[in-house]
Amino acid sequence: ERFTIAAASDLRFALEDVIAVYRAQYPDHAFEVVYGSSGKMTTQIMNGAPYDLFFSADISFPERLHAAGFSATEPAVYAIGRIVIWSNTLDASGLTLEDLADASIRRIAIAQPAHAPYGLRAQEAMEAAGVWDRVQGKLVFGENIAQTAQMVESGAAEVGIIALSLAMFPALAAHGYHLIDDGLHNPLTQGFIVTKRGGAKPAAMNFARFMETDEAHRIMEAYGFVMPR
Amino acid sequence: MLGLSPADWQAIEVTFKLCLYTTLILLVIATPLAWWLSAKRSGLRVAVQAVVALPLVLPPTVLGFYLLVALGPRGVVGQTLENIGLTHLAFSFEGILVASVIYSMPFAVQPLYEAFSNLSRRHVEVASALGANLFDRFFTVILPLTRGGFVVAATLTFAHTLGEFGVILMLGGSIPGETKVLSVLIYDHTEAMNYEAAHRLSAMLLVFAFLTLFVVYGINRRFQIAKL
Amino acid sequence: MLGLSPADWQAIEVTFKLCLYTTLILLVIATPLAWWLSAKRSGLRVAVQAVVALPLVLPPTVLGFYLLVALGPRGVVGQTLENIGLTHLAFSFEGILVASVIYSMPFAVQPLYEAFSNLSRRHVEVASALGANLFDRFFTVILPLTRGGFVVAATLTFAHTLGEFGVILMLGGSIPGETKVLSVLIYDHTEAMNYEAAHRLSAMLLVFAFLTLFVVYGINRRFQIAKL
Amino acid sequence: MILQVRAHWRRDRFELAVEMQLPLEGVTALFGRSGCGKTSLLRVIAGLERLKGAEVMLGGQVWQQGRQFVPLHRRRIGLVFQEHSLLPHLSVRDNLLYGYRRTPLPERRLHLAEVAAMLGLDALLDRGIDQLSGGQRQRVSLGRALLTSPRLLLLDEPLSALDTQTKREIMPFLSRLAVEAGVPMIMISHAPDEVERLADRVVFMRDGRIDCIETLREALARPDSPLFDEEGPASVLQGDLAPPTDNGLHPFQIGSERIWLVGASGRARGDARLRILARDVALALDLPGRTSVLNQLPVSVERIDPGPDGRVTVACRLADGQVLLSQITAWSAQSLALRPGTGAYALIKSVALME
Amino acid sequence: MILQVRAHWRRDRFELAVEMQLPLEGVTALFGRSGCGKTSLLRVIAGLERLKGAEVMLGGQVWQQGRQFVPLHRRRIGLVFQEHSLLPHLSVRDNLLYGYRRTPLPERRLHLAEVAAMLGLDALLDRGIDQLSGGQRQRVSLGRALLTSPRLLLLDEPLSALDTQTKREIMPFLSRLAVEAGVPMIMISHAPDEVERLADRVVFMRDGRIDCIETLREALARPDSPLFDEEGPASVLQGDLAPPTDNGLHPFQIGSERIWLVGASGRARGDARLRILARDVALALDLPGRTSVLNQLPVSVERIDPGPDGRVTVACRLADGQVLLSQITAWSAQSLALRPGTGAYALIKSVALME
Ligand SMILES: Nc1ncnc2c1ncn2[C@@H]1O[C@H](COP(=O)(O)OP(=O)(O)OP(=O)(O)O)[C@@H](O)[C@H]1O
Ligand SMILES: Nc1ncnc2c1ncn2[C@@H]1O[C@H](COP(=O)(O)OP(=O)(O)OP(=O)(O)O)[C@@H](O)[C@H]1O
Ligand SMILES: [Mg+2]
Ligand SMILES: [Mg+2]
Repeated sequence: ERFTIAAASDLRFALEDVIAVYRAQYPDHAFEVVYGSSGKMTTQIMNGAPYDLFFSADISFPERLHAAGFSATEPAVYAIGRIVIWSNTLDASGLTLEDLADASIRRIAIAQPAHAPYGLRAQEAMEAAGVWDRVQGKLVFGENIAQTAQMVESGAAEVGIIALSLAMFPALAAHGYHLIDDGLHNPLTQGFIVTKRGGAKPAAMNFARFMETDEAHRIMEAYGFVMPR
Repeated sequence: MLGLSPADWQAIEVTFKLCLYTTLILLVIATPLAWWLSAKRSGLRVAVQAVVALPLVLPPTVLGFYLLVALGPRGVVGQTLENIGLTHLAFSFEGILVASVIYSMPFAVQPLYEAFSNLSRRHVEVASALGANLFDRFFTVILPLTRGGFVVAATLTFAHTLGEFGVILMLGGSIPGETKVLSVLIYDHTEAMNYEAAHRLSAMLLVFAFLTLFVVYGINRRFQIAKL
Repeated sequence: MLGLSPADWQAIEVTFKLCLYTTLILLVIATPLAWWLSAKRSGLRVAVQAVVALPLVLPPTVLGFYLLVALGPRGVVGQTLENIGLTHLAFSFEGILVASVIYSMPFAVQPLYEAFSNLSRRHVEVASALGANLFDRFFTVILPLTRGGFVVAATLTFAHTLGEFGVILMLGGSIPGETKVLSVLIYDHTEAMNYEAAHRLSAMLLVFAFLTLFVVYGINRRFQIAKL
Repeated sequence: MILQVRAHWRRDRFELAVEMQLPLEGVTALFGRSGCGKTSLLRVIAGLERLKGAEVMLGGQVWQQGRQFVPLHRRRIGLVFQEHSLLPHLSVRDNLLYGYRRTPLPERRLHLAEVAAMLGLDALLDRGIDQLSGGQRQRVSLGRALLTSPRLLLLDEPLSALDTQTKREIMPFLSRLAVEAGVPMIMISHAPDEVERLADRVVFMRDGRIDCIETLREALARPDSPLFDEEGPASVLQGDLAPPTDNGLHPFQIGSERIWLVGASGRARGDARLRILARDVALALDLPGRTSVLNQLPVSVERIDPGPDGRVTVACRLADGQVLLSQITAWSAQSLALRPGTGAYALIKSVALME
Repeated sequence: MILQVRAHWRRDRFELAVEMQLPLEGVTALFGRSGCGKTSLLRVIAGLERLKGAEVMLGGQVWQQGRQFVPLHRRRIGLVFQEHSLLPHLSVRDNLLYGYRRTPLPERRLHLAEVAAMLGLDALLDRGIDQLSGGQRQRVSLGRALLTSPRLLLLDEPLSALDTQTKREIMPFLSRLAVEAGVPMIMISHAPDEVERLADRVVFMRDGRIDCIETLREALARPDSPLFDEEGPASVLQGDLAPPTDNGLHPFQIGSERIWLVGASGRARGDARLRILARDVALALDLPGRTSVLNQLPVSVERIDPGPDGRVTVACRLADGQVLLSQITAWSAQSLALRPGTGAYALIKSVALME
């Protein structure tokens, strides 16, 4: 029986590694992963999307689905995200949030705070660091965290605030990053559910359980996610 | 082949089917519609003409959202379909086909409307006088004389469907082999920073589109109709 | 007013400016281009005609990405601009304007090409014989006789620019007051599941577009040219 | 075959109001000034305008009446439009064959080869229609209509762009088609010579109304006929044509009198019609002496009508009762003291035999 | 003013090869069969076809030579196309005024009111051009060209869709324009009556080549002229027109002889031309007695040419040396024993004064 996983874009690299391990253990389990924005996927699930598991970038979406009766399980936290300052033109490891206000930095890319959890946390962090007002004219907004990274990668924006999981992806890891103190923003609690549809599929439930194993946690941690205790 | 994975080929197949069906269906729908629009001047017809263009002004994902709501299991259309024993249209090939048809409608209707508006009544009268019935007139006179409009309609529709992904992503949910089209695949590749694959597919798409258009436009010009 | 926030109004202003400028610039660019394309049959012209349609076949965000690379500070165009003392085009209104122009080009070029192809040479000759120079002929004969093509070109361009957000999102970075257009705003609202705001803005956009198109199409029909 | 038309049509300031019963044998000319409604009438007959309340009937067949309406493509009408109307996407050949191919096999009377030859289009068959001269295009239009082997031909100035010689090749063909194949024609023409040569009947139109319907004979006999605008009045004489005598001239017998004709070679003998322009007929009280005027018929003056420009038209009765018109100056009429009953000689110089 | 044209143009199977020097005073008719290249020649003169190696010069001015090329819109040519060419987006008035508005004020000789009145378009000015009849459209085309007050008029069958009466209203206007305003015209026409009434000069074309260029006089005097296809040969006599005498007729003095004319009222006296069809001239050896034939001129037979259908054309010399053609049957010529030198009387019935 096939099942489908819907996952937030920031999970892309980490989840691929998890899956590789999972497939090795359960070679007869057939499934696909669809990546997208958490908001879009929530809407889709509410309108009959054939997704069996939903890994959101923010626990509020699974909670909403659960409240509306679309889930088979309680929303569970599977990881906590971190954000970093990243650049591929400057050495970001030496940058701080305060440096972002510097005139030499013309463009800062963050994800759209209105709907992307990573964007909202970036905003909170800059507010806490007291630079939010001073960077207003420099901000450009990506649709999601992956697009934000692309804006920086193209060189059009000097720096960006992106997910640690992305900055650790081999293609981007060549450049340094500055990890933002997680005390400066609310936690990026990432939660998941098994949908109504997935609840009837033992394989889907099995994958959900696999995400709680140490093996999965180790991979997630390698990508900079903090694991829930 | 061409360094493409089976997933790529699957997406190519879906894409090609989608573009082809969309174009064909649109020509079939748009032709009578444009004819009706061009036949007389009336408020109703102008209004319909304006309405046809409306799907264009919404952001594709938003349009996709509304379509999802309408065609999905809880929407008017979807529910009606389910009630009569069919399945709703969200997350299915049929669904993205309907969406593409709606979304590309203005690209088919407008050029055809224009072509029909410019059609000389005399030529149609001549064909009648020579014994051609309505059907015959359409295929032997109206169609050849408005062929340019059909070419514009078909190429714009085809190209636009090829590139569209906002609506499809939302309504289709990028299910491999069903709703995952090439544009969604390329989008995924860029999101995954898998640039090499994205470039390769983009280049292929461009070359394919270029060749198709080159041939279509070339043929269209070769049989240019005498202008007097 | 209308329950809109200042941010909404800002987006409306940017959108309106973008659509207007895109349409105007495209008409100015597409007119000579379409004229040149329609003037003679040659391989080069067919190729150019096909190339014009190509931006359409790429997924908008991907096109946006390529444009971002090209127009940004490290891209060919952006660097050239910086070298001559200007600023690169990424994340600026000028940038999304350029992108819109490129992206909507086929919607302007194709209908105009078709209109020019159907233009009777006789009428242009008549105007010459009556003492009208090239410029004069263009405005008093060619333009009125191909008006339908211009209306199709302008409305498709306008509507398409109104709804486009993939390219703009990527290249523009949705900077309020600069590159944040209405379609991006509506998209943001739906992504944030802020449906009420999305519905209100969508409805407004649809009503506005409908009225505009209704008036334009109505006027176009009122001055329908005699067909003989 | 009778064509019945009743129609009332307001086109802005112009009003067509027609009610007629038209016998259709042979060629009927529709004659009237520019803008008088000839083309409009043809459109009504063809069914290109579906007017409310209009009635069109051909023979026993209803084409339009009340809610009944036979569409043009089932009326089998050969239509030649006044203005160029070739199908631009087809070659000359395909234009010619468009209607032919849609004509049921058994109904095909004319074929491409003969029509193309007759119209001088042989060498042009593979051209596009933008590679034709104006007159060539007109001939293709005509040929295309002929090739549908229609039941009725409606021709809107079909020869206007043609030179005299070409016209003279085509007109006999149309005549023959009307007579031999029995295809009635309604032809609009501004050229009196075409009307006189082809028509059996003339419908005179004025300001959207039918003025009168006359046989050509009647039309020509009427001194004030609009046909005479160009050449003045003429008379048509019926008689018997004999083969040429030794002098190379044909005797044309009218009762006991004889008129000598030139240029009738190749014509069958028998019943024939002569058309004599009134201005070609002089009157003399004495028989002239040695002169080249061969025909000198005794007549009696019947009526003298004043004409334009100081001329009068004298109606003379021949011995066998037919009327011959003569146009002379008022001054001559006066100095010869002509009045009804005067006996005179009609001197006729040139005489044309009607086709 | 001399128009020089040299052009060589291959249009597929058709070849136009023209090299001519054409004196342009008055009206020049371009005459030839359908498809012989008349329209093509006009297009070359107008500069609508920029042929390589072609040369066009008007007066001293170069219009085309080598790389020099004056575009049509600066040539100030009034052009009437063979086929309907009104601008469909403009009303009748705006069509008429399109060229007028682009004519510099001091150059404007004709104005809307007079042209519209002359062409009978007054009531149609506010119409769209799809609300006109065929003839009305043709008149608008002509009017539009006239209103540019051109230096040269090129008319491609400008009267073909018009009825006789309308033509007869327009032709004098064109004549006057050519003579009084000195606007030369080149006119294509298939109607010999138009050519004879309007033209001063005829260019005969055949198969893409100029056959010959003749004055109308020469063209009409030539018995085998293509112009005679319709009416047979004619002669043109020069003389002096006097006001009408008591009998209501105008005396037309040719040397010591006099011809009585009808229908010349309103014409200025003085130099004038008479056109007499050869078939309207009979010959007699004796003066006839009391007859309506007013004109009986003594002539001497000069030459007898055989004509078609058993007729001969007799060239007669009048007392003042001008030549008058007479067409009679060969049999008459024989029975009257006509031969060069024979003295005879030319009996001329009807006589038309040329416009
Ligand atoms: N575009 C073309 N290509 C090739 N041949 C052409 C083209 N246009 C016209 N011709 C040929 O050139 C010849 C001359 O054409 P043109 O129009 O000059 O004739 P015309 O003398 O004006 O005839 P008409 O009296 O019928 O109008 C014709 O035989 C015609 O078939
Ligand atoms: N579409 C129209 N709307 C209004 N009036 C029209 C329309 N078409 C023609 N007319 C008018 O109707 C009258 C008759 O037109 P029609 O074409 O029947 O004339 P016609 O006798 O064929 O003239 P011609 O010999 O000039 O072709 C004309 O006075 C014309 O102005
Ligand atoms: Mg007409
Ligand atoms: Mg011609």
